[in-house]
Amino acid sequence: MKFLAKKYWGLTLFSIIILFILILPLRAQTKIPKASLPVLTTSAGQSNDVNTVNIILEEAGIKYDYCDVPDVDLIKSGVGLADRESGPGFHVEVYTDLSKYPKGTPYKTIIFAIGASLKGMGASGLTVETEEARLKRIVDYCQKNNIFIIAVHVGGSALRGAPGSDNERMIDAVAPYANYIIVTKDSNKDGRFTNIAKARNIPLTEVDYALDLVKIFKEVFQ
Amino acid sequence: MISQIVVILIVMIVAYLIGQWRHFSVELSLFFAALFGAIAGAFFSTPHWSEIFRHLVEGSFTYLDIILVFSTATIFMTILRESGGIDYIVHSSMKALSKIRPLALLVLMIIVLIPGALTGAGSVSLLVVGAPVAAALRHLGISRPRTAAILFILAGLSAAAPPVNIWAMVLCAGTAIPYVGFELPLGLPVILLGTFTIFTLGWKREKNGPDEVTLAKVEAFLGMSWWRVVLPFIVLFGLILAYRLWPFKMPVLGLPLEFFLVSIIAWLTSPKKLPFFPISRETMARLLPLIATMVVIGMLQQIMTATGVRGLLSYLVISIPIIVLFILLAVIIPVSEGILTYGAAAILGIPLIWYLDSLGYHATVAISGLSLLWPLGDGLPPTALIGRLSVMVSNFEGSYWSFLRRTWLPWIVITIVGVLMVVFSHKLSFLVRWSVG
Amino acid sequence: MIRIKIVLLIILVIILTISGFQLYHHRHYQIPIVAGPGVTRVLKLSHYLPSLKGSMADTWVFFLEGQEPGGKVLILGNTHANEPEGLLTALVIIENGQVEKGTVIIIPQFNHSASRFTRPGDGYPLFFEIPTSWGKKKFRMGNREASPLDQWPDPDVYIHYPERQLLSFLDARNVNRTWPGRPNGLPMEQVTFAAMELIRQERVDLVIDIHGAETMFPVTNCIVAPEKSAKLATMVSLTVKAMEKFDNHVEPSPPKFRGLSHREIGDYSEAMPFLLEAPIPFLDQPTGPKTERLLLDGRDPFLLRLARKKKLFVPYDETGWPMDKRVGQHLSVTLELLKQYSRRTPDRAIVIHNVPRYAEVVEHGVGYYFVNPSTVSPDKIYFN
Amino acid sequence: MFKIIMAFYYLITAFIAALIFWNFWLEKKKVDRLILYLLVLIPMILRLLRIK
Repeated sequence: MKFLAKKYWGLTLFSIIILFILILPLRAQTKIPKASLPVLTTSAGQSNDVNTVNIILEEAGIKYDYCDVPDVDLIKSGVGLADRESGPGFHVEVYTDLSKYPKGTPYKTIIFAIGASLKGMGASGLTVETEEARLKRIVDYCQKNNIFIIAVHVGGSALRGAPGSDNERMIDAVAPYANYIIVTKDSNKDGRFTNIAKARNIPLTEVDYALDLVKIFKEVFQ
Repeated sequence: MISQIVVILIVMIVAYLIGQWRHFSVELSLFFAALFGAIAGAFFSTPHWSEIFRHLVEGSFTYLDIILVFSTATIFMTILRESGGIDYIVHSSMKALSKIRPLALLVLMIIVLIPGALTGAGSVSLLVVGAPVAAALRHLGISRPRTAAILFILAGLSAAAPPVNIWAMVLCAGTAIPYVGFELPLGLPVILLGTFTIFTLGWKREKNGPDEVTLAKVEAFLGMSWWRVVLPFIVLFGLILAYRLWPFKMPVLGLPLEFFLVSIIAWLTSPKKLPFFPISRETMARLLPLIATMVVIGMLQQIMTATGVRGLLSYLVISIPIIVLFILLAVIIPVSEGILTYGAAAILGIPLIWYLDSLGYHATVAISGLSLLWPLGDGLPPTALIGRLSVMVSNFEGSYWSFLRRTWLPWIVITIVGVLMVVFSHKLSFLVRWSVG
Repeated sequence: MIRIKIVLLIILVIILTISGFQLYHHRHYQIPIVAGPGVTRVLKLSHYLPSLKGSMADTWVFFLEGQEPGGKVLILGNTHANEPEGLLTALVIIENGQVEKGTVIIIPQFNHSASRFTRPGDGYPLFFEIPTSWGKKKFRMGNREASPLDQWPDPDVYIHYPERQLLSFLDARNVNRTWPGRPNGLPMEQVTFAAMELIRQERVDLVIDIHGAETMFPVTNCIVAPEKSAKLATMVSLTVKAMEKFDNHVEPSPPKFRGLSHREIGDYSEAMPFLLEAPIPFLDQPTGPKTERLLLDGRDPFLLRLARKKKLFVPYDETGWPMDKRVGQHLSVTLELLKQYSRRTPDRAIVIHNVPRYAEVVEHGVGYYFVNPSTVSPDKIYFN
Repeated sequence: MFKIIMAFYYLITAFIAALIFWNFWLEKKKVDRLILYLLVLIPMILRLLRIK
């Protein structure tokens, strides 16, 4: 009996550990959803992090279009972004494979890199309020047209702040309406994204480093 | 470590006070503060004993170029005065303008603003045009202490005025932002505050001007003529402007050489033969307190940094909560300038601007606002650089405080404007955009 | 009275002799640089602009060329000679690196004049020493600006060539404001022009300008990159964060701020510029005494208090920001820039071995990587 | 051109230093001023000797 008890004790401990290993990631990680091309990347708050997202997509070998401050009209124009050209405070890059998705093909996915930068918004002639309004218009349009929204926050605590601060307003404008949220651990230290994801039943992936997004994006756009 | 720095700071203050108590000059007392601060520091090996002389000597270089500007500019002005040129200018311009008092005042204000605006040094304004303008103000019936007060405030504003503002430049170089967009945020307040100053202090005619005396003097030098007076100024401003207009064709001459050249021109064109060397020697004797201050302040600054005292002061200012800081700016900025002159811009200004910038304040406007406050400190002891010069060029012989007291109204208005510019820098950022064009 | 004057004059002579000797020693002290096994050629910068020859502004240029052709990188140390992490990083590469493919060009003391000038009014130590296994290696502590002995006078305002932007008069002697320079300009404009000539003639692909920045400066602990370099910089930043666990974010180079290496090199040549910043607490205004120790370990009680009040732009605790950490970051970021660039453009790849990375430098100390000059043949030693 | 201008600066510095020394030598009463003259001479002498 004694022997058995000891054996059970060991077994119990073993199963608890196994369970933990299985559950821990599950607590934050859900199954990675699938999204389709063509994809547009943009910024929510004009921080530098949209460049990070672009580079990660390149690294993952995914072709994308990019505009830092698109409004609904521009998104409506689809792949190629109506051949608009970059200028001061307005940037456009078109990398989508035009042989597969000719100009004008509607986007199926939009990735928002969340993070507020007063300098960035200033350079594009935006304020927190106008940026918020722009995001709301885009999010509404996406929801109506079944465009898959991926919200990314990889700026860590530097791009977080007190409730109601610029960064949090950008998060509120996008994250609750996303179809998928990807954040780094630093960005989600207070569990804010986990809470949003739970409340709205949005799949969420938490990664250690932004570089880990490379394999996630590969999986998302498989 | 912090208590050791406090001990050194106390030693410095005590050394200064003992110097004053023993009736040594301000400069010598400040030198004692530096020397004994270094000795106190050596007990903690900050700096090491063997380095005390090196630190003092190295510090003496901090403002060497400014000392050369002061020296050559003053020699130039002295030669011009001795040749009778200054009396001539005052006499002729007042003859034309004194009937329309506001216009006369405005012209005099602009005359004071220009040299300082071009060189960034209020002292140059005073040294170049201070004496004639002082004479003109007296001619308009303004008392000597008021004349000194007007000159002091205007000279301070001229230093802050664009295109060259040394505080802003030190801050821009230190905080890594370009020296761009300052035209309106600096120029507009300087013009408005300058007008306000000269009208509030100069409106009232306190006594009858000594017209006859001035006139008699001018008549004594019959050989003087317009071209003789104007030629050196044309060359001087011509050289300064030429570098602005053709910066890649003109060699960099620097202000000391430019002033030296025009003093030789002024000497050559003088209607009477002047002894160049004795005049220069006397000028340097008169300038001694000023240039000794610059040397000693450099030493003091070096010792304060080497011992950590400067870091302590900088830390204390940055630690003040932001709202309290805004109120205290009115005191901290002028007082720091009074103690350290331009050094204050680096010590307090650089971390302050980074801090404000990170809170979303507009750096360029905030620097402009601070630049209005710094020159006020040039009237405060222990250094009182511009204040003492103002008293010197206006030949005011009463107590220093009776002169300084008369600046109260513009002083307060300038302070309010400067602080508000910092506080509302973001709202005023359109001034920068309009400046850049 | 005469007696008093003579006594005072004697005191003056004593003060001038003692301090003059110390300052003269500083200006003329020679730092031995050992050309390591990878160095194939050593030139002077005046090779690219002969008017610099014989002046204090001239400086050594080290070439580490690989067997296989490939891309070229130019590494600049001591653009600001009071940010010595740049010099030390450059020396570690010169004394140890071995290039397999492409060319690594290194100018360890880009503003040579500034490295022979002490900063008036700021109370720096004259020298600092890095402990090594064979004793201490002694370096001059320089200044941000070139010495007035080599460039005097300053203009009343510095007008940048060719954009005519107004900059502080001090910046006429700051080689990170005088890019792209001009051949007949002020000596520091000639220095940057010579470097531009090097970049154009040698067809340099990447330029890495290594600096230190105050912890209270928003642009610190980062890679500053203009648009054309931003992607590479971002990839490097992400990689070092994930692989080597240190932060080094990317700051965009402001397009309207002229004269800086990360702006003008990109605009006036084919090369992609990067400016690396590591935190150097020594340069912050609110610090205790400016001692050699503060320079090397970066530990300061005032900064610690300010960090607790969240007034610094980098994480800061009792461990400070030691020199080893700063040099290690610079080395890792530099190596990673070469690696990522080579991966993207294999025909212009630059492959270098035997240069330590962050963790190794932090573990062994930077002095571990300096070669004892007395153990190598004199023709391998260059005095700078 | 640049070298000539720089040479002028050494001349100006020498000129001013000479004036200051002249004053030092003529000063009859105040020890205070004697010390200040010498302090001002420090940077000028070392600059003229091209030490700093």
